[in-house]
Amino acid sequence: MSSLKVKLSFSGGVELLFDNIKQKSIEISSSINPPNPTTMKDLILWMKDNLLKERPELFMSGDTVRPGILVLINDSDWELEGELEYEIEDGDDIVFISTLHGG
Amino acid sequence: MSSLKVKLSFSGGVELLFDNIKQKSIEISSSINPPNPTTMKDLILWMKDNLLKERPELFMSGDTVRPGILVLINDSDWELEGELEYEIEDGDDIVFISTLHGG
Amino acid sequence: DSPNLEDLTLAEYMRYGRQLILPGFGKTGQLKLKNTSMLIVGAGGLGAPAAIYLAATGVGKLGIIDHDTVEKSNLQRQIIHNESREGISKAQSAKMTIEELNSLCKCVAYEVLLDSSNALEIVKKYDIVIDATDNVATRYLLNDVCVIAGKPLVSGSALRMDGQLTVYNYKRGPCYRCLFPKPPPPESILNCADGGVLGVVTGIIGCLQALQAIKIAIENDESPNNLLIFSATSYPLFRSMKLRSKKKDCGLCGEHPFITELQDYVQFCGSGALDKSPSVKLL
Amino acid sequence: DSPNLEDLTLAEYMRYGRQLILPGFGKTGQLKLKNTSMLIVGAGGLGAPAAIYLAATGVGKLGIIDHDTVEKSNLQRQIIHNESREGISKAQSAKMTIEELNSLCKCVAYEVLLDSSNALEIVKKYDIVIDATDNVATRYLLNDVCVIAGKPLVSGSALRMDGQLTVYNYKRGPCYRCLFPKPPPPESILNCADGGVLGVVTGIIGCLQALQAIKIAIENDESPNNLLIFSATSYPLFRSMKLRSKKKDCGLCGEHPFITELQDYVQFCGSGALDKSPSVKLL
Ligand SMILES: [Zn+2]
Ligand SMILES: [Zn+2]
Repeated sequence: MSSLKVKLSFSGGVELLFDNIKQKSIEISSSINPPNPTTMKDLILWMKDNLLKERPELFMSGDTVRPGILVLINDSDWELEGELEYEIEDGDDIVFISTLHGG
Repeated sequence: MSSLKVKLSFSGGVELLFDNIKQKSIEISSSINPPNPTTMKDLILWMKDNLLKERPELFMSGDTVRPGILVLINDSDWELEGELEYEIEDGDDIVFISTLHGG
Repeated sequence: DSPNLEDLTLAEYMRYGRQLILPGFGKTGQLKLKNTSMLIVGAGGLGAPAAIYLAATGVGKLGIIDHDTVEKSNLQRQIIHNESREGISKAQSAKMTIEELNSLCKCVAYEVLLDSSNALEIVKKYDIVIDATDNVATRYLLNDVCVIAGKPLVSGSALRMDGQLTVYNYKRGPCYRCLFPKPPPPESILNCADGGVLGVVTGIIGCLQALQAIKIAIENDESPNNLLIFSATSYPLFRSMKLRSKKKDCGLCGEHPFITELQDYVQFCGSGALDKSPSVKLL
Repeated sequence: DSPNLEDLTLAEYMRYGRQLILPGFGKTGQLKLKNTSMLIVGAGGLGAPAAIYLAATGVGKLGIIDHDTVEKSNLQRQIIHNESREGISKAQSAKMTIEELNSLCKCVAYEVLLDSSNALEIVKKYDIVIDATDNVATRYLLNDVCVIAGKPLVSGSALRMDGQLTVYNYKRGPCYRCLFPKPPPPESILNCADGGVLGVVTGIIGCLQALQAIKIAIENDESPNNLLIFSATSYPLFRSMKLRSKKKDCGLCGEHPFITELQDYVQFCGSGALDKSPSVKLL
């Protein structure tokens, strides 16, 4: 099984759940659940188990991200890419951004 | 001989010399001067002969761009990439930008 | 009071000369601005530069809503006010600055808290709405009222060193509910009073809101639906992200909407415009 | 007159509260701002928002240079002035607005045309210089004086719908001559009076200049040397371009400099600060 390099970015406050780190490069298996290719759903669970430092309910809700967090894959809204079903590719640039409300 | 796809962008006023077009995708030979690979120097001359609509002295000076125009190759200053000697690659994103002075 | 659709006055030719000679703007653009009305909700960090630049550039009518009064601690970023305005209404203070800058701009100050009872009546009088508020309940309210009244919503936000900018309900683009059908948990929300904000970050986002409103008014916006993300401490400073189109199953703007009137947004969000300090403030 | 390096006053704690609670800023950052002096060259479209936000955020001392007087046609973008200031010095008008906004900021107005005879004497009194000018001769002058005096130069420019932002002579980064050893041909240069400019574009770039100056003052800038390019009509709106380091063979800041004093910049560039309309204006 090969591994995938993925660049994760956290913005708008989500970084506070991940040790206040704004960018992190990770390597994950190309098939976290063999024989299926690794999807966004797998990645989010992997992040919860391996990276999350603070209260998981502020990152996840059910098997997806909580309301108010938007996921962007290679500079596009994940809704355009298949959301949880999107199959991660080597070199992907994935942003988790929390909406801001201040002014 | 193969061809190279290159994305050209013009900004800061340089676009006025190129029919007021801000972005243009071109295809050029991978070896404009066989057997040598196509370089930035070849590309600039090719642009002068094939794309330039207005007074060439406002784009070129000698065999390079005129003072006040900066060239950027894939989001980097061309000085970091070898300037005129840089060998064009398929998919390159090249920006010609004129410095602005207004305020 | 009725705007002259036909031509610019001599005073306008003199004042807006730098825009009249501008390719892609010119007299056509200037006349469109003159005949466009915009509503700025919030005369705080975002609303201040947005209102100033929209008035300066020649928007014919500006409405400004804010129920709050000017405090010294606002002046670190709310640059439409000044020390002499302490204690007076932010909406009135903003109107004073705008009238000093450009007496040709008709400015209406609303000293009210925008809520479900008054929002539709005010919003329907304007062509473009600028969300310069600071709380999630008012953001849902403004989204819903703009979809119901058919107005584009130029939404900005800023917190700490970060900012975001999106246009909702414009062309085929999404509304706020297409992206966020459910509100975030109240304990995940931080406001400027509790999270802090670098003043000039609101300046940058507020100016960009003014720009987007101008582009809509002069019908010069060919960009895809997008979210602009700013972070003062990142490189690059800005990233543009392509957003989904309007969602067919959006409860508000979709094909079979079930949200057809304004609701109780404080209850919906679990927090409101008047909550100055949520009890939990992790995010 | 001597700034208190030790602590903030109660008035400062109250006013700057939103920044004092800001991670990565806090009291340390606020004290650094208080003890930093900045010189803004030009109280026009770029200088207006830069001066306003720098004063609001708590910079201890601001110098503002402009030899010009306020005209109505400036008010489309130069939002530090207003209608009542018509005919008075732009430097004085800017100082008035700043003192109304933040009386804690010490503001010095210079009603002079910056040139080789006075530039070094003024610049050496400040820690950071902001180039908010509108002509190429003054840009070379400011670059040279900043290298000679050892000051970082936050350079912004705006024309039509476009803007650019760079920090010169900072850390290992280039100076303006490293990038542009020779001036552009005079007939290629367009200014705002002839090319036009959308007012809010100068607002966006001026705010970003204020941000970069703040980041230098609080020593929070880890970005590579870069040029930020803005275009109101492009998607994305912003692009960041990595720039070369300081050039070893730069005549001004290189290893063997041969430009060691200020020169005649009007002659060097073939045009000067007082040329309002170049005869040829293609670019
Ligand atoms: Zn919707
Ligand atoms: Zn140099």
